[in-house]
Amino acid sequence: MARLLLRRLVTSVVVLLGLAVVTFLMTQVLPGDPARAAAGRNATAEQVAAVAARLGLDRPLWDQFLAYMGRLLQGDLGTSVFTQRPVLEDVAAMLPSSVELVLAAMVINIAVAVPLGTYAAWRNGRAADAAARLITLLGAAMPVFWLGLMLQLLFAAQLRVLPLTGQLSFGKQVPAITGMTSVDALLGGDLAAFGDAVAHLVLPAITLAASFVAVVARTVRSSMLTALSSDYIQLARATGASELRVVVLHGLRNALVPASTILGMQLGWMLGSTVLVESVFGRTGIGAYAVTAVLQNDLYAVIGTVLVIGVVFVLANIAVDLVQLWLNPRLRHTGGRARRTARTEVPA
Amino acid sequence: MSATTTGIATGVAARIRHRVPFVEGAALAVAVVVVAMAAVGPLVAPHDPYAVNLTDALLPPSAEHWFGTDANGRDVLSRVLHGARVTLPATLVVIAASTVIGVLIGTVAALGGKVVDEVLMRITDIGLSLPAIILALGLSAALGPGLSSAVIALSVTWWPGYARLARTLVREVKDAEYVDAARVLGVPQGRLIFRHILPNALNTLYVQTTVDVGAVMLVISGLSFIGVGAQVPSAEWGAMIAGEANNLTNAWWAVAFPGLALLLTALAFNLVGDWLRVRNDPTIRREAR
Amino acid sequence: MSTDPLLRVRDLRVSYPTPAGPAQVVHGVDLDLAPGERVALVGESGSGKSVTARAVLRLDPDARLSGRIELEGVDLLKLPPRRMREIRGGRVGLVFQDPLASLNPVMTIGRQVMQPLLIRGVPRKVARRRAVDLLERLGVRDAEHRADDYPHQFSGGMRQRVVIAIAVIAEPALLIADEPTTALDVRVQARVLELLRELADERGMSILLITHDLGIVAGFAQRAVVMRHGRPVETGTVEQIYTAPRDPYTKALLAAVPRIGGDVTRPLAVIGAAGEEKEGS
Amino acid sequence: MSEPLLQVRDLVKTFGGRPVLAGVSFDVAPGEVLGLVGESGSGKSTTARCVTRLTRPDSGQILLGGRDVLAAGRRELRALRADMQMVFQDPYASLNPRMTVAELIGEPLLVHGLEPDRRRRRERAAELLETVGMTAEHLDRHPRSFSGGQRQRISIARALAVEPRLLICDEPVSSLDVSVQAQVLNLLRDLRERLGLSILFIAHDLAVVYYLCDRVAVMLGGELAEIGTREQIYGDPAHPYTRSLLDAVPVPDPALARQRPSST
Repeated sequence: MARLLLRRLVTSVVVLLGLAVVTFLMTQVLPGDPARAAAGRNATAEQVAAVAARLGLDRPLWDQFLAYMGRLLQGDLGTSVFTQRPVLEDVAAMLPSSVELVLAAMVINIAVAVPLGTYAAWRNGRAADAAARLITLLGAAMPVFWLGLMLQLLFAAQLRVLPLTGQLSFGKQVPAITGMTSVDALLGGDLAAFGDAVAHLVLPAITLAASFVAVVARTVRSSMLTALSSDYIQLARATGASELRVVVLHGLRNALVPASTILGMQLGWMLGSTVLVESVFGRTGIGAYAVTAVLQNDLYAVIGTVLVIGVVFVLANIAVDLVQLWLNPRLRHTGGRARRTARTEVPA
Repeated sequence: MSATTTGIATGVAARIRHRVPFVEGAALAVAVVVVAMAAVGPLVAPHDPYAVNLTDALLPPSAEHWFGTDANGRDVLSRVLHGARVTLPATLVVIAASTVIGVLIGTVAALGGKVVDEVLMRITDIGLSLPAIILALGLSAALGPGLSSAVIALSVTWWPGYARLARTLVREVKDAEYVDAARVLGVPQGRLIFRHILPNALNTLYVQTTVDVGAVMLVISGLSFIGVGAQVPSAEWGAMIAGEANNLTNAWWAVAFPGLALLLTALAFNLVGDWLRVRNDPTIRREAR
Repeated sequence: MSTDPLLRVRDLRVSYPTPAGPAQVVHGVDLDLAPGERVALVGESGSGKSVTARAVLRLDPDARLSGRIELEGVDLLKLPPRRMREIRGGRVGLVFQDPLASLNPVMTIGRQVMQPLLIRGVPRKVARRRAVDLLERLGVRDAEHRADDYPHQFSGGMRQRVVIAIAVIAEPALLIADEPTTALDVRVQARVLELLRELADERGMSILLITHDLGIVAGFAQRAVVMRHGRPVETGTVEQIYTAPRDPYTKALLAAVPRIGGDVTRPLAVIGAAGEEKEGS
Repeated sequence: MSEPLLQVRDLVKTFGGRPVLAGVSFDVAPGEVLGLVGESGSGKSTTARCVTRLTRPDSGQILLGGRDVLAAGRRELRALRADMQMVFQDPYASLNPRMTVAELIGEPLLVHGLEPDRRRRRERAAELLETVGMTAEHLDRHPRSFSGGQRQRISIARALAVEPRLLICDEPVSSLDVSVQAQVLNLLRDLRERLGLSILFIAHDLAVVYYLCDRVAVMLGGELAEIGTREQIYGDPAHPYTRSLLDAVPVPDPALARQRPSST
């Protein structure tokens, strides 16, 4: 088991290193002058020169890379042009509300996809299976940004049931503890604000979750199909267990093992999709920050976002491995020698 | 929901057991319509998609303008028809490029030695460790906004998925008994790979590429929506939606129809892809027998 | 043996819906099984022997069954689902061929053996005790600790003993064993068959053995039914079947099996399309 | 006794630290059928894979007709492979699903340059089909349209295309029904007599081995427990393991079965 985690850690470090190289190359690929890009469009010639010197853009590539890595390790992601603050500070401020949105979307994703996939597998081949598959495919075909606008049009503008944009209604205050509005409201004991924050989360979370439900539902469905057609499920039925116990206790527990890998990967992808959701719903977050950064041609802010999302992705994968170890006992033993495997037959 | 989707739902309910021809039929029909739209669209378009006419700004759907007009008075239907010709080719370029790169790297990793495999797979891991849209965002920013840079950025970020898939498929077939049989027969390495291993390993890849068409299309239009993909005034669906978003409440049609076109197109490819997967998925086939 | 049989099967037919209309797989099987009796259903693949046996438990929702299956006087084909569930595991146990696939890989051995008791309301502590005792009885040493291990930590022979424990822990009157030892090595097979015989004698449990292996049937069963293409072609005591087979297919089958000490100079019997023995091709 | 066709000396192989073969040695004489029996994990299949160089042993020597198999370079290995062919256990996995029977049987002829002309290769394939009891009309069909028994016949025809002197069969009949198994065993017996073929026959079914093999090697835990003629091994086994195997073999005769000593 230890070997498994060690391998994951090594891979993670290599991946992060790779990310750093990729982002460094981005700074070199820039059309025109990288110093001007770092200094900002309307910076004066002196400012551009100063930035060029500071970033050592005149030195050979390898030295620049080492300098870049050095700054990176100290957490210096450069300064954002349009906020004039260190990128790391900006990202740290923006990340929590995006994480809040992603977690809300993940709850919806699991709550919809897992039952849908299970149901489709259980009614395999029948009309219900085809209908369930159709719903997931519809979700996967939904353009995230367009869905957001449509939901806003329907629920917020016309039905006025849910707030149109933002994290919190005008005039409401929430103590800044974690940076996640709903969590802070809860910690602050302000239930009204918590309700309000959740109301602001509903539409964006649905929008974000829609395109991910299909992949999870399909994974749960196919691994559930494999499980349901296996001998141990038939034998579980043969012991008189009820269909519910067979499908959930035996089927689902096995089906969740592959599904948990997909869910882990989706954490990162969802964080990526906040780019589309946060601007539509006028929410602050790393997605909105990245969009503004791109449009302002603020390269270091963009690279900062790319790196942070990469780190979150790697951490999510490590978390998935831990969940896998808990869900799948076989992994616990394949790492090292299986402790008490019966080496030879009981003498015949 | 549009007529076609409800039509599909009722058709589905009428079907029993595994064969669901109606759904597959509908999917195929929508896919064909969409591809036709891309090819013939501009010829059929009632109006010039780029003709600005401020007096006709934000007209609701009418006999004259089936999909109404946008803030600049342009005919939304014509722009939607033109949009297909922008989005589809860009998507197919991304799919083709990423498949070629991915399959090449995946196959070499599967057939090469342990070191080659480890190195290539770590590079793939880097690609996989970032959501495509974020890396594409970064690259687009570096390469400058525009559809071509979005296509390049997306191709670079999409191939790792195919590399991982190709490697798994090839590794499975590499150790199959009939490949061992061919080795014992004295079949040389080259023929072994191109006549025995690859044809069997990669024949299910097209299922994944078909499904991915929808996904890539959405990311490209997403990039355009943000402003780093196709630039205004291009009739690209994502850019169109972005351009009209602030008229959402008073001119819903200018935002709804381009999005609906995008949705139906992606749905069509998703349905065809899913139908191909069902046809290849042994568990389902066994159930159906 | 008491007069009325434990299991009476009359004119059992099984068909599956396919796009081209229902396909019948079993065409009218009659079978009696007295309490404590061991009967074998013998046949090659596709003979319908396994479908017939599993029809007793009505496990396959797609299968359409007709005829009568009386267990202790009750026709199982007419039972509502809830009553049928009580029969499964309670009155009829089941064992499959592949021990690795028969156990839930993510659940401990103990929990799986206890399950038939837990769902029948037996308190956890009692169920655990009975499970460990039964595993010990079936040859799983140190069962108290091994009960907390997972299936992948057991060898093929050990896993099959766990599957048998699951099938018999709720004291069924009939055990259906579908190719129980086909995936096991010959020595482990002999031991597992012996265990099944001992259990049947100790508990007065009947066993319906499904197999393609004519060798096993001779040493294990008292009566046998030879099946081909979904029909019983011959039924009789094991002595009759092996020493004085009446049906040409049974004769050809017996002549096609290589035997230790048999004549190695002549080709083995080859079975013609109609099931009779053809001269060596 | 003429010089043995196949000589295997001290084969050693470990997988991930676990010893699978711990010094296996035996010979196969021309025209002889040697049975290799043992329970799962005894190393019999690994031995077959080493002889055909599908797997590389850690150490040991393999001579085919006096030529060193393990030391052979690529070109020489192909020539050696023309002399020894293999039939696999799973009929549904040992034939390339995308090739027709004509292509499958024609491939060895093409690869070894025995018949460059396509039409004559097809005729030769038809002849080979006849030798295994099938007909030319099967040439243009794919493996999926054949039964298990027919597929094993196709594999045998394919192996015979290069006219090998040694045929290595790794459990060729264990996944077949009794009636089909009989046909394939008869075919192997017939080929051995007509073509003077030597066969290395790997199996776990002791009755099948008794029927087909002149000599039998009993493997236990990666080593040879015992090797001898059919009469010695079955009549008067020296090793206790061989005896316990024979005691456990089910006998298709109720009278005999009843008075057998029950296994401890």
